[in-house]
Amino acid sequence: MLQLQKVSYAYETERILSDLTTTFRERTVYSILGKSGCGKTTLLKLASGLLTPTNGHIMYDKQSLRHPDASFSYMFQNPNLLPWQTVLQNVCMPFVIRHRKDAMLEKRALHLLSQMGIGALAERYPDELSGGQRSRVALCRALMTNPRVLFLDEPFSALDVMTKEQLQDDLVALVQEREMTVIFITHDIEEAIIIADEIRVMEAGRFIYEEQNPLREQIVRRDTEQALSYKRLLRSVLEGAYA
Amino acid sequence: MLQLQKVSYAYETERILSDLTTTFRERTVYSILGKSGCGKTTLLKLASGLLTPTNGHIMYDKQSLRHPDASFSYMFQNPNLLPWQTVLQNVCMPFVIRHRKDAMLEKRALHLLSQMGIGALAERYPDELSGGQRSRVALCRALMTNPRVLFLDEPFSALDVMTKEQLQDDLVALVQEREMTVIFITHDIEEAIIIADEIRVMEAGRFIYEEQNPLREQIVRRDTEQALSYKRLLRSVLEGAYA
Amino acid sequence: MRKYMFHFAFFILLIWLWHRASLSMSELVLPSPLVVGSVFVDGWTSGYFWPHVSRTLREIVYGLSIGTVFGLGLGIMMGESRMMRQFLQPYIIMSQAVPKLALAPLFILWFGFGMTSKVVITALVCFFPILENTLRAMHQVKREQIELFKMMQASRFQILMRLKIPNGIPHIMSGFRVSVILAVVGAVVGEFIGANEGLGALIIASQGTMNTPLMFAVLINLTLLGMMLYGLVHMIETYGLRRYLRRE
Amino acid sequence: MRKYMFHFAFFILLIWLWHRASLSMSELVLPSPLVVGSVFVDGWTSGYFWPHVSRTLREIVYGLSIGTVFGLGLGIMMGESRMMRQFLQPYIIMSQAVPKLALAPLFILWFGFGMTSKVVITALVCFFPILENTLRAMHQVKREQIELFKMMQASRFQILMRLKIPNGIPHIMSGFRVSVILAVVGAVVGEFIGANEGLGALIIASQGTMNTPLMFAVLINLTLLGMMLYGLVHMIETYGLRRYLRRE
Amino acid sequence: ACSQQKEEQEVEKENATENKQIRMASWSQPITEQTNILADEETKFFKNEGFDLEFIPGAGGGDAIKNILANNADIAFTDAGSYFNALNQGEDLVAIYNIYPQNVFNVVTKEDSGIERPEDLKGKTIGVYSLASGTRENLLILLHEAGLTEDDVTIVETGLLNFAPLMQGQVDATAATDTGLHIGKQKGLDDYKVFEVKDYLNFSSDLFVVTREYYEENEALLKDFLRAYRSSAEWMMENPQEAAQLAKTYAIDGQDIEQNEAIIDIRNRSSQQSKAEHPLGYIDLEEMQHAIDVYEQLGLIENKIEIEQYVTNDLLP
Ligand SMILES: Nc1ncnc2c1ncn2[C@@H]1O[C@H](COP(=O)(O)OP(=O)(O)OP(=O)(O)O)[C@@H](O)[C@H]1O
Ligand SMILES: Nc1ncnc2c1ncn2[C@@H]1O[C@H](COP(=O)(O)OP(=O)(O)OP(=O)(O)O)[C@@H](O)[C@H]1O
Ligand SMILES: Cc1ncc(C[n+]2csc(CCO)c2C)c(N)n1
Ligand SMILES: [Mg+2]
Ligand SMILES: [Mg+2]
Repeated sequence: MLQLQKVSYAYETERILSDLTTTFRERTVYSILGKSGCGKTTLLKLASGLLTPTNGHIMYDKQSLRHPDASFSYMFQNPNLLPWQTVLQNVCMPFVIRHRKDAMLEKRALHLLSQMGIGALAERYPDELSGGQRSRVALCRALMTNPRVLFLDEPFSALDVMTKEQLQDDLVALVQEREMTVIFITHDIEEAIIIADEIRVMEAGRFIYEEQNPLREQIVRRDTEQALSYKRLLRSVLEGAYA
Repeated sequence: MLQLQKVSYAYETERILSDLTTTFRERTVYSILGKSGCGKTTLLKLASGLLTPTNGHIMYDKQSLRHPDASFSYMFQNPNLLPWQTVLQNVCMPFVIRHRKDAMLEKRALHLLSQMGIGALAERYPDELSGGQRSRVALCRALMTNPRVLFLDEPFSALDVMTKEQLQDDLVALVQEREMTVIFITHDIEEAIIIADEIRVMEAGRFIYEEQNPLREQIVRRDTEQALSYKRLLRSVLEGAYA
Repeated sequence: MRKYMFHFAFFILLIWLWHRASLSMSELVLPSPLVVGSVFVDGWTSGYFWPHVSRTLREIVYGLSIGTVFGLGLGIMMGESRMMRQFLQPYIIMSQAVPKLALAPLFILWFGFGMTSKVVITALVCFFPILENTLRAMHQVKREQIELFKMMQASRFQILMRLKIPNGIPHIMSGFRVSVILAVVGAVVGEFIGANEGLGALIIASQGTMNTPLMFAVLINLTLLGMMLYGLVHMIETYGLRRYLRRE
Repeated sequence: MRKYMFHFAFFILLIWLWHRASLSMSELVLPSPLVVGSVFVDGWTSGYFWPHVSRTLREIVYGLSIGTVFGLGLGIMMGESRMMRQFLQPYIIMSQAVPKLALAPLFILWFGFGMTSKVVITALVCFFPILENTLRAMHQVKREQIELFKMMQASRFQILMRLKIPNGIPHIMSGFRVSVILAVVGAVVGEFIGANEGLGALIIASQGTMNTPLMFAVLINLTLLGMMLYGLVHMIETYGLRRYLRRE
Repeated sequence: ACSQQKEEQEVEKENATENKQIRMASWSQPITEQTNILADEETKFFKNEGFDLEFIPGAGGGDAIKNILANNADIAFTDAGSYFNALNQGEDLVAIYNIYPQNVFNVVTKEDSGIERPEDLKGKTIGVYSLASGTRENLLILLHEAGLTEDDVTIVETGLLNFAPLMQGQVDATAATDTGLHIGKQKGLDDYKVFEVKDYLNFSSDLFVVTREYYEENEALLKDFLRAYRSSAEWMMENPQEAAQLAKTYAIDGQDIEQNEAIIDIRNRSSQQSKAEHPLGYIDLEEMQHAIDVYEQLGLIENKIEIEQYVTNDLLP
């Protein structure tokens, strides 16, 4: 569905991706692991149409992708909230922009916020939130639109274990219900395994590992031998990348 | 050494801490765990003198603490770099401010940056860095000054496993060598165990768990039974907090 | 409270210094504050000032409104398009660097003797700070915020209205504050040229008869007018625009 | 390239329109661009303009320098202290709302009829946008950045110099751009009051002899002066201050 | 002892004559019609009397008077209207020299306007340079002499280019000065008709005015000054061409020598006395009293002023 064909990208001087060719399939959850600075965010912005490749093409449903598609939703690595809007206004923003603000909207937004444990903060401004609260608002905003492809750049990294696990479960449920494609950047191997259908490891702008995920959450969280050994495998892949 | 005496704090309307009394001892590393939004950052800013308690006192070496002490160093939850300064300039900033910029300084800064794997980025501006690179620059800046008390607010949350582990080890070594007090906020139970002498769990502005750390890194990273069971213990404490 | 006492005391001191200075000088050059004060009070109680103040105030309001619309409009256009910027800049600098006083006959020719020419001059004088600040404010948006809006399928116009302008409000308002005061100057300069009503006309008339106390009373009116308008902008900012001053 | 062609074509069109308009009008009101052009060229080749341009330019440079120092200084002081802000504001508004033209003999009394009085007027006219923008820029710093500096034991002065000012440069520069152009107007207005030399004096003289072509040629000189100074500021910004335009 | 004292006085006088500073505040910038003052570097009329003459420019006759009152200057080159206004405000000023005894103001209409006499101005629109200028005051004088008042006409401010609206038909008449009219003619004004205000009320256009205080303390110096001025005025009358040449260098508006000559010629004529028996600079008291009375009748000033108290011809050389 979403195809990168020989995509290269360079920031001014530095080349980040070169000749990357890969496909993201429909109704699949991808976890992307990789060393800090290897190009994950850059890849996500390219795949979502926010950046234009210096070379190569990106195809979405057989069409060349030039701008972010309306069926996309993206959560940035830093929360990127509008400081002059309340939490609720921030979350409703995608609908305001698309002129699809209806009566139900605020209710739905409040429901989503409560689900993430920040329902009480709807009328606060972003500068009155803690770090983890901000990132949850950003996640809410990304989830509001029922996207077909959801791009998430380290959505849970500022959250405590309990909140994180709950949101991971919520996300898994949501994805199954709505049949989205999710491209999910994380530094947490366990998280990657819990969420993904397919796990990819990036190094220096290439994927050095792309495999189906053999396990899923129930198994992983119980720290079974299976889970531990798969985690060790991924670690060694990452270590290899690191060496 | 650093004592909070019946400290309360409220942002405009909302009361975050009430009557918190606790002590941070010399040459000790504290890990603070806690649910997102429970008041960890607020506590750190109070303890470092950045915020003034609405009630109660903070004593540092028997003196009332009114401003951040010169022997403190603080790494913020978001990198908080100056966009108009290069990485190197950002890192050297504490010395520029204290008029102690000397010839060796840049060398030392470059060494520290290299140690964190971002030595090549010294002349870049913050907007040309990835998320994890920015947080490492902020960490460098905090470490430059040889502080007696180091406040770290989720320093490694934006980093990949490998980099994180390396920096954890570096931090442990540094702390042992320099005999600092470190107050370290994290969401990663494993990380807390690896780094801390004492582990504290916060809930609704109080510590519900304050204990010596029975384990240290060597044991934890190998996922020994000991480690797993201690992690489970901490989890259940956190879960209790969550319930 | 003590603070206000201090301000007041300083004000009194200044008045006293003015009084002292006026003693050693002709009333034609520097009239005493007592004389000026009594002319000021007389002017208001007799109703002499009112039509002039009202006229000037109307010119300011109209001129400032037009100037704001143009300043914002052109500032946005020039902020959005490099081409527009390069294209319009020389003409805008011309409109500012050329003293309006010198073009009086042309203004009268084009806009008549009435209020229009004064309004046009006021607008011309006051649109530039808004333009300049708006233009720059357009460029002060973070890259990722633009990306956010692109992701939300925002049109260029929406990015403008929902991101660039709200984000630039503190910057734009600085320009507006300057413009409010320039509008006062603009209206008065406009009235220098050919008016029989308005505070500017009153200044000219007072100069013609060398009635310096009257001129000073008019200047006090102008200062009060400026302070009133500035205070109004301050109120708009504190009550209407406070949220835009928040930083994340 | 094509873009410049378009600009140029538009410019030519404007000149042509001006020419057309001038045909149906007395040279007294609107002289033809051809006449104005030849006066302009003559004025420069004969050296007639040079002393006037040079004089006005010097007034602008001195006035702008002083205005910048005061604008920055007061802007910083008022930005840092609410008390200062409340205290100085009325006087500053007064200094702006009062037309300088009305106070000629006082200016001469205090500063002589030479260049000083013009420099003072220029400074007075142009310091306000810098002040206003600096004042607001002081408040545009993120709370955590201040906290960072407090942690680094920065003094208030250091927070100013190392944080607030660098952070506010885009904002402050908007004010400076406005001020540069106002300085041109200020110098000319200063010369209106009574000067033997300078472009403003030349405008008055050209009006006295109803030499409208000369006046227009002077206005062209003023426009060019304004564009030159504005371009200079632009260069300073692009080459010297680019880093301050970066956002994290 | 006596002779020594006298010697000291002599020395003092010597010193005084060596660098006599005098500051003259003008109603205008240094313009062509004042070349006799401006070109002193060449002509040296003031230099030779030991004067270091400083020219202080102004924007109107009011500025000139304010500048002497503020002690920015010693002597004012100002118009009679401003002088009257200052007296009306209670200032104690002394007029010591009649620079232009002739009224230089006029009212100009188009030939085909149907306005044959000032009386015909009734109901018409008339342009003045500024509501604060002598053009307005003198227009009112003309109307007054014709039995009209301000309310019988519409007065509009047209700025310095007052002939343009006349030529374009926006006004029926415009109030101007003689030099203004000359330039207007140069700029294409034709088929016009002039009412010279001096034909109805002739009085001084410009005077040298000083404060009484300065007058009492510097009589001798002022005498010297007036002598120098009169010589320079005579020189300009005798050498209009040379003056026109010099204007190019010394006057801010003197680029066009031919025009300079015409302007200087006009000013030379207005410097002349109407009555041959009066020397240059002589102020006709009766004429002045009449003028100021008209000002009062017109409501231009409120107080009755005995001009005799404020005018002296004693300093004339
Ligand atoms: N300026 C403010 N005004 C009002 N409430 C605030 C403000 N700043 C923070 N809070 C609230 O105070 C509580 C504690 O915030 P704090 O930043 O200390 O949380 P935290 O424990 O660091 O959370 P996280 O792990 O998400 O960073 C939060 O619930 C937050 O919403
Ligand atoms: N504007 C820029 N100019 C130059 N280099 C850049 C720029 N932005 C990013 N880079 C570089 O590109 C590389 C990839 O950045 P990217 O943000 O994609 O990394 P990442 O994999 O998301 O890292 P992290 O896990 O730390 O977020 C990094 O080395 C970074 O330094
Ligand atoms: C020959 C001569 N021509 C014009 C004026 C100018 N003028 C005449 S009346 C007046 C009003 C005062 O502001 C002014 C400026 C003059 N003085 N002398
Ligand atoms: Mg990233
Ligand atoms: Mg926090």
